[in-house]
Amino acid sequence: MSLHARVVAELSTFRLDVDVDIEDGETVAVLGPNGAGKSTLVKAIAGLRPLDEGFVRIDSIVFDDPDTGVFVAPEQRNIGVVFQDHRLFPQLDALDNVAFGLRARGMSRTEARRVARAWLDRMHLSDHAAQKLDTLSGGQAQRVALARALASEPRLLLLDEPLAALDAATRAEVRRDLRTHLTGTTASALLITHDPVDAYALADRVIVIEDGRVTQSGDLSEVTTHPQSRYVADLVGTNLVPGTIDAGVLRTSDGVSIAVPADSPDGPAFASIRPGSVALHRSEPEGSARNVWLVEVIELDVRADRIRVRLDGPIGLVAELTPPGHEALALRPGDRIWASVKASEVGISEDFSR
Amino acid sequence: MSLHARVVAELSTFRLDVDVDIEDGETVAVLGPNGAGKSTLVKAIAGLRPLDEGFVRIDSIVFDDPDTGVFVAPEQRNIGVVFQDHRLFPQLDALDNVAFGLRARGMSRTEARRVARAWLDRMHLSDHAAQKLDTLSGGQAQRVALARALASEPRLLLLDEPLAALDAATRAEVRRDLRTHLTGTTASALLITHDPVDAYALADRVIVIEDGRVTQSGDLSEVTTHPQSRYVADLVGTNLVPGTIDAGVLRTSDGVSIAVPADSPDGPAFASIRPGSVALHRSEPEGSARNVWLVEVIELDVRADRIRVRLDGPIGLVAELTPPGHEALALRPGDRIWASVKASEVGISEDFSR
Amino acid sequence: RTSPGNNPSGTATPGISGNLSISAAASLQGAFTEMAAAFENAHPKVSVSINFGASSTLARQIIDGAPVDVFASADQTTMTKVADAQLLRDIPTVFATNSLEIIVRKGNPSSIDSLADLTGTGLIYVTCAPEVPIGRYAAEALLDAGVTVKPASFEPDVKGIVTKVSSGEADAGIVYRTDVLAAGKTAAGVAIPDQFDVRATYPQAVLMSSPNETAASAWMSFISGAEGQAILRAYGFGQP
Amino acid sequence: MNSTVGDRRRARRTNRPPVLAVLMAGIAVAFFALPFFGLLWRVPWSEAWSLLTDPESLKALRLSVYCSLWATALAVVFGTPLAWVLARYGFPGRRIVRALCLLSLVLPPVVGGVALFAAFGRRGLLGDPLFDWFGVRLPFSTAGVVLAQTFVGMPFFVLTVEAALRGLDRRAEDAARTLGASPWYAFRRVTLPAIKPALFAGAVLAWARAFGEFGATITFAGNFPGRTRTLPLAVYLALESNPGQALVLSVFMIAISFAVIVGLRDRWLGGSSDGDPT
Amino acid sequence: MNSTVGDRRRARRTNRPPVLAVLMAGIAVAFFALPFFGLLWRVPWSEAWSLLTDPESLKALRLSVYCSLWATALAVVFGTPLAWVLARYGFPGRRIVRALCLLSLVLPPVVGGVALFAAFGRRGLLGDPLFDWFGVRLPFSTAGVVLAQTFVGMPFFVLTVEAALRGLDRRAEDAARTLGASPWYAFRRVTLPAIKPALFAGAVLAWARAFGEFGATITFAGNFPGRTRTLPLAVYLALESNPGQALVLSVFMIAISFAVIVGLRDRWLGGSSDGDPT
Ligand SMILES: Nc1ncnc2c1ncn2[C@@H]1O[C@H](COP(=O)(O)OP(=O)(O)OP(=O)(O)O)[C@@H](O)[C@H]1O
Ligand SMILES: Nc1ncnc2c1ncn2[C@@H]1O[C@H](COP(=O)(O)OP(=O)(O)OP(=O)(O)O)[C@@H](O)[C@H]1O
Ligand SMILES: [Mg+2]
Ligand SMILES: [Mg+2]
Repeated sequence: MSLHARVVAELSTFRLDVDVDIEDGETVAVLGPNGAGKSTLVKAIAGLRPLDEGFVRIDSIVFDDPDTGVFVAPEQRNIGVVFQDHRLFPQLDALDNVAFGLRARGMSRTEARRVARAWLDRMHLSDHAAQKLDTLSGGQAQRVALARALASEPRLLLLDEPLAALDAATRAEVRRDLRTHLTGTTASALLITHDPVDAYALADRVIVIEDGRVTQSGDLSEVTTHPQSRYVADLVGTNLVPGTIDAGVLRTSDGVSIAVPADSPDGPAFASIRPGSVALHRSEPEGSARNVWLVEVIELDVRADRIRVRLDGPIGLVAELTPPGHEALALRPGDRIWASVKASEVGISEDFSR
Repeated sequence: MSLHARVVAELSTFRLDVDVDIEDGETVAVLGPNGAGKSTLVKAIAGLRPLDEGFVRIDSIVFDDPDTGVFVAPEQRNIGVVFQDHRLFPQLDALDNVAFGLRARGMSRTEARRVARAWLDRMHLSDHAAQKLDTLSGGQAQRVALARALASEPRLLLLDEPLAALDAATRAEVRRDLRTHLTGTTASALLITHDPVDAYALADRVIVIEDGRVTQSGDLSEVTTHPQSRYVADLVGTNLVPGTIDAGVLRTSDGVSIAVPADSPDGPAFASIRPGSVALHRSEPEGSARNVWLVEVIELDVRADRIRVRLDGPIGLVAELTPPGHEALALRPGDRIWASVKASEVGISEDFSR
Repeated sequence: RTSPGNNPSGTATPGISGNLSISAAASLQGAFTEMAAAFENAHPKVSVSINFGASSTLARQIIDGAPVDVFASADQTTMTKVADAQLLRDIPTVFATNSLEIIVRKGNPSSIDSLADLTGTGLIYVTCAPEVPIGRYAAEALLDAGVTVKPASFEPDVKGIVTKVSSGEADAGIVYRTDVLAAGKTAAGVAIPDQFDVRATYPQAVLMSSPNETAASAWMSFISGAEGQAILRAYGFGQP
Repeated sequence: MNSTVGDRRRARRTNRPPVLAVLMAGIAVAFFALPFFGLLWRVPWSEAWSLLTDPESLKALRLSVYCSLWATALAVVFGTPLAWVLARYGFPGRRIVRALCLLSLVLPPVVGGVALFAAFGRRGLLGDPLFDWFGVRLPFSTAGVVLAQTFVGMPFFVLTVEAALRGLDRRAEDAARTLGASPWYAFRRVTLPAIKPALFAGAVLAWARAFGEFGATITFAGNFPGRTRTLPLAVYLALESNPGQALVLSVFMIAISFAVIVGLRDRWLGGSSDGDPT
Repeated sequence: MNSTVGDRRRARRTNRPPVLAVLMAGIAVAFFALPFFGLLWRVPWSEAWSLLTDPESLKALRLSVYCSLWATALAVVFGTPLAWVLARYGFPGRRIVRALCLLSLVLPPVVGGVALFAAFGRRGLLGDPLFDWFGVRLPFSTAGVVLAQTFVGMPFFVLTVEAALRGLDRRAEDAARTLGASPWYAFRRVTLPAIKPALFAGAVLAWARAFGEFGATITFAGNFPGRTRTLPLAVYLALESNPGQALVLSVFMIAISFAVIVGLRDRWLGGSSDGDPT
C-alpha cells in the first residue's frame, strides 16, 4: 500500500503543510522537534482531523480531498495507529484492548482473543493480559497500544513514538520485532520518533519536519551526512556551522572563521564537524591544525566506551573522547581548554535553504 | 532534605519492596525495566498510595508508617512530582497549570502567573502559555508538567521519566537546565529514567529496581563497571555472561567456556565484555585470542561514528565497529562470521546474587 | 351593594382588623375570591387570604396546625374529621348547597339528555372514586335512577372529570352544578331531575386556633348574609 | 518540616473527607431522612400487613412496576440516541431542541396531562391518525400510563446522559474508529461503558420519576383499577378514605425504591473501589 | 481498497450521526414537541395578555421564581458536598444513605407533603425544636415552599453530580494534592471545573423540578396568595375556575423554562465546540 499525501492543517496558532509519500512496503521515519506537527500529521492521515487543504491518497484511492469533498471515514481506511498518548480503552483489560480491532472488523470473540493473546505474548505481556488498563505500567501500556495497532494487520501503520516509554532492552527487542513485522508484510509504515536509532533500525527513508514544514528528506545516510538544519545536526551528533565559504575559509555570521578543505566550492554552506575529529588540549596546541579555539566545558556525557563533551566558545561544539583520553584530561564542567580541528576533517554541505 | 524510606506496596499481582535513601541535595537515578515498580515507588513516596509496610521519613519527620499509623497528606509533604502520564489539568491553560502549585500554596494570582511565565520561558514554551492543555504536543505537555513540579520549588523532586517525550536537542537543553536547578538548590531528587544519559548527567547515585526489588545500587561508575544483571549490562552496552570461574575459565550454564584473565578468583561471577573489545572476522581468526565463536549477525545499529552489531552464537554478544571496520566487513543481518575476544579483555565481577 | 353603614356584621363589630385566613374547598374558588373582595370592601382594615385546596388536604393541614381562622369544606365528612380532632370553636354551619348535573362535551355531540343516556355504547363516562364525595353522590344518583354505567376512570377529584370532558377525551360525567358553570364555554351541562339529585352541603366553622376570631365571626355572618348568599347564588350554589 | 506535621502523629491513615463537607452532607442527609422517619412514625403498623396485601393494593403495585419499567425502557432506548445527537453533533437549533426535551420537567403535573391530551388524545393532533392507523386509544389505557410516565421521566435520562457525553474524552472513541469500529460499534463498546455511571443514574432518575408520577397519569390516563390505577393514585385515593393505608402504601413504595437504589451496586454507578482505602 | 470506498466519492466531509440514531432521536423530539404544540394550539391567545398580567398571576410568578431559585441554591450548596462524600468515601451504609437521599424522587407528591409535616410540622419530629430554638414555623410559609421544593429537587442534583464524580479520572486531583492543594482547593480548582457539565445539568434538573413542584407544596405549605401560591398552584386553581388562564399560565411557565434552558450556553454544559465541524 502506498501513501501519497499533502497535508495542510490550520490550527489556531500553527500551520502544518507537508508532503508525505510512502511507497509499497516502505517504512518512513518522521523526525522533528517538539511541536513540529508530527502528531497532527498522523491524525490527519488517519482521518481524525479532516484536511484543510491538500489530499490523502492511498494506492489510487482518494481518502480525503477538501476540493472535491471526498472524505473516507477513519474506520474505512484500514490504517493502524499508535497514538502518542496511547488512547487505550480504560474499561477493557489488556487482552480486549488488543482484540478490539479484530472484533470491530467482525472476528469472533474467541478467535479475536486468541490472536490478541499471541500479540501480547510477542510483547512479553502474557502475564498482564487480564489486567485493567489503568493498572499497567507506562511501558506495558505502550506495548499494549502497539499490539492493538498491529493485531488487525493494517496495510498502513502510523506509529507515533511507539517506543518512547520502553526500557532499553525491551526497546531493542520490540524494535527488532517491529522490523521483522514490517519487512515480513507488505504493509507500509510511518514512524515518528525522537530516537535516531529507531530510524536507523526501522526506516528506509527519513522525513524531517520542523515548524510544520519538511526541511529535509531522503535516505538516512544522505540526511545524516549532509544535515541541513541545526536540529538534524544535533540529532546525528554532528557539529553544524552555517556560514559562507570564500577561498577555503568559512565565515559565520558572528565573524568566526573556519578553515575548510581547500577544494570546497565558494558560497553559502554548512561546515560539519564530527565530534570525534575535535581534539582537546589543556594548553594551546601547536601543529598542523588550522582551527584552534579557546572553549569552556559545559557538559560531560560519560558512557562506558565514549565520552561526549559539550563546549562553548566562538562556536558551540561537541567533542568525543575515548576513555583514556578522558582520564588524561580529567575534564570538569567550567574548565577552560583548547579545541582544535583539522581543516581536512571539516565536511562541507551546500546550504540549499539560502 | 534527605529521604529515608522503605516502601512496601502490595498490588494484586505485584509486590514492591525497596529501600531508598537520598541525602541532602543528592540526586538519585532509579533505573529498571518496564513494570519494575518505579512509578509505584513515586506514588508511595508522594503519599498518593499509603504504604502497606515500611516507612517514609523526610529529614527526621515520619511521613508514612503503617505501624504507628502516621500518615501525612500529600499536600503537606512539599514533594514535587512529574508523573509519567503528566496528569496536567485539562481545563486550565499551560500558564495556569504551572501557576497552580503556587496559587495552592497561597501566592497571589499575578505573582503566581509571573513566576509561572518565567518557568515557561525556561522551558521554551512562552508561545504556548495561553494554549489549552489538550492542544499541546506531547513534548510541550511534558515540559509543562516539569515546569509545574519545579515552579513551587519543592525540597524533594520525584521525576518519573521527565524527558521521555522530548526531542534530542530540547532534551539536552532541559537536562542541562534541570542539572543547574538541582545543583543550585538544596533540593533532593529522585529521577526515573530509561536513558542512562540522564542518569550520567543528573544523578550522583543510581538505584536499579527489577521486579519490585533493588538489584544494584551505588555510584554510577561502580554500577556500570560491575553490572550485576542482564538489565544493567544491556543498559550500559556491555556484554554480561554469568557463569562459574574455575582456573581462568568461566563456564556458563549452557556449557560454553570463556577464557578470562588468569588471576580471576574462582567461583560464581559475571564476565563482562565491552563491545569494542569484540573483534569480527569473515574467516576463522588465528592468533592469540583465546575466545573465538562462530556467530550470526542479528542486527546492525549504524550511527555516524560507530556501528553496533548484535550477534547470536554460543553466547549473545554485541560488538562495536568503527566506520572503516564496518565498511571492510560489509555486514548484513544473517551473515555468519567469527567473533573473537582476548582473555585479557574480559572483565570479571563477582556474582553476589548466588 | 351593601355599604359599611348598614352592614349588620360591620356595625356589630366596628373594630375588626388584621388578617383573616380561610381554608376553602377548591370548588369555592370563584365565589370566595369575589366574596373576599366584597368582605374587604366592607371591612377595609381586614385583609383576607384564602388557601384553596381539596377539602381533605385542607383538613389535614388544619390537623397539622395550619394557622387559619375559618375552614369551609365541600362536605360534612371532612368537617367531621376536624371536629373530631377538637379543633372547632363551635358547631359548623352550612352556608351553601350544591346539586348534581351531567357534564357533557361542548355542544353535547353525544346527545345526552338524561341519566339513562349515559349507558350508550362507546360512550366514555368518567366519575370520581367512591372515596371522594362526588363519586358517592353520582353513584347514588345513578342507583336511584336504576342506571348501570361502566365508568372509564375513577378520578380523584371533580376537576379530573371536568378536564377530561372539556378536553373532549370523555363524553360525560356527573359533577356539581357549579363546576359546569365554571367550565364555561368548554363544556355543557344537562340537569338531573330532582328526585335523583343529591344535595351536597358546604359547612364552615371557626377554628379553635383562630388568631383573629372577631374577623372570623364577621366572615361567617357575612357569608350567611344577603350579600354573601347573592355571590354564592351567582356561582351556582344553592340555598343552605 | 513544620509543626503541623508533628501534630499529625496520630493522623488517620485513611483518607477522610474534610469536616465541613461531612457536616453539610450530614445536614442534607438529615433533611432527607427526617421526613421518612416521620412517615414511618405515623404508619399504623398493626394493620400494615392487611392493608398492604389488600388485592387492590397488589393490583396497583403490579401495574406501577410494569408501567414504570416500560417507561424507563422507552426513555433509555429513545433517550440515548437523543442525548448522543445533542451532545455530539452541532446543528442549527440544537439548543432549542434540547430545551423542548426538557420542558416536561417544569410543567405542572396536570398541565402535562392536558398537553398529552392535546397531542395524543382523541381530539389531539395525533389522536385520529393514531387511532386510524394503529387502532390505539391512549387515554384511559395502560399504554397511556406508560406514555405519561415516559413523558415526565425521559428528560431526566436525556439530560444526565448528555452531560456525561459532553464531559467524556473523545480520544478513545477516535482510536476505536482507526481500529475499524463504525460509529455505532465505537459507541457501544467504548462510549457506553465509559458513561455507564451516568446511564444508570439517568435511568434511576427516570424510573423514580415514572414510578412516583401522579398528575400527568391521572389526567391523561385516568384512574381505573388494574388498568391505570398505579400506586401513587391508590395512595392519593386512600388518603381521602383511609390515611393509614395511604401511609402504608407510601412506605411500601419507598421500600421498593429503597431496594432498587440500594441494590444498585456501586460498581454500576462506576468508579472502582480502589479509591476507598477503608 | 474495496468498492465501498469508491461509492463514497460523494461522502460528506463532515461527521454526521448514523441515520438510525437520528431517526430515534427525532421520534423522541417529536414525542416531546407534540404535546407542547398541542398546548399552544389550545391556548386562548386573544385573552392571553390580560390573563397573564393579572396581578395574582404576577404574584405567583414572582414567588415561583424566588422559591425555585432558593431551592436550587440550597440543593447546590448542600448537594455538592453530599455527592462528593457519596462518590468518594467508602463508609458503612453508604448505599443506604444514597438511597435515603433519592427516596423523595418516588414519593407521590402529596405523600411528600405529609412526610414533610411529619418531620417539620408543628406536630412533627422537629417542629417543636425548630420553633423553640429559631422561632420558625415552616408549614404555610414561603420558607415551607422552599423546603418542599428543595426536598423534591435536590435528589436530581445529587444523583447527577455523584455520577459525574464517579466517572471522573482522579489522577488530576492526585496531582493537585502533590502541588500543595488541600482537598478543598483541589476540589474547587480541579474537580469542579471537570464536572461543570454535570453541575449545570443537575442544577437545571433540580430547578425545573422545583419550579414545577405542586403536590408537596400545596400539602405542606398551603396555597396562600403571595405567600405560598406558586405558579403551578395558580395553574391548578385556574383549571377549576378558568381553564383558559390555566393554559396561558402553563405556556408562560414553559416559556420561562425555555428561556432558561436555551440560555444555558453549550459552553456551560461542557465540551468544546471543536467536535462540531458545522
Ligand atoms: N488545537 C490547536 N490549537 C492551537 N495549536 C495547536 C492545536 N493543536 C496543536 N497545536 C500546536 O500545533 C503544534 C504541533 O503539535 P503536534 O502535536 O503535531 O506536535 P508534535 O510534532 O507531535 O510534537 P511532539 O514531538 O512534542 O509530540 C504544537 O505547537 C501545538 O501546540
Ligand atoms: N493496581 C494494580 N494491580 C495489579 N498490578 C498492578 C497495579 N498497579 C500496577 N501494577 C503492576 O505493577 C507493576 C509495576 O508498575 P509500575 O507502574 O510501578 O512500573 P514502572 O516501573 O513504572 O514501569 P514503566 O517503566 O513501564 O513505567 C506493573 O507490572 C504493573 O502491571
Ligand atoms: Mg506528538
Ligand atoms: Mg512507570
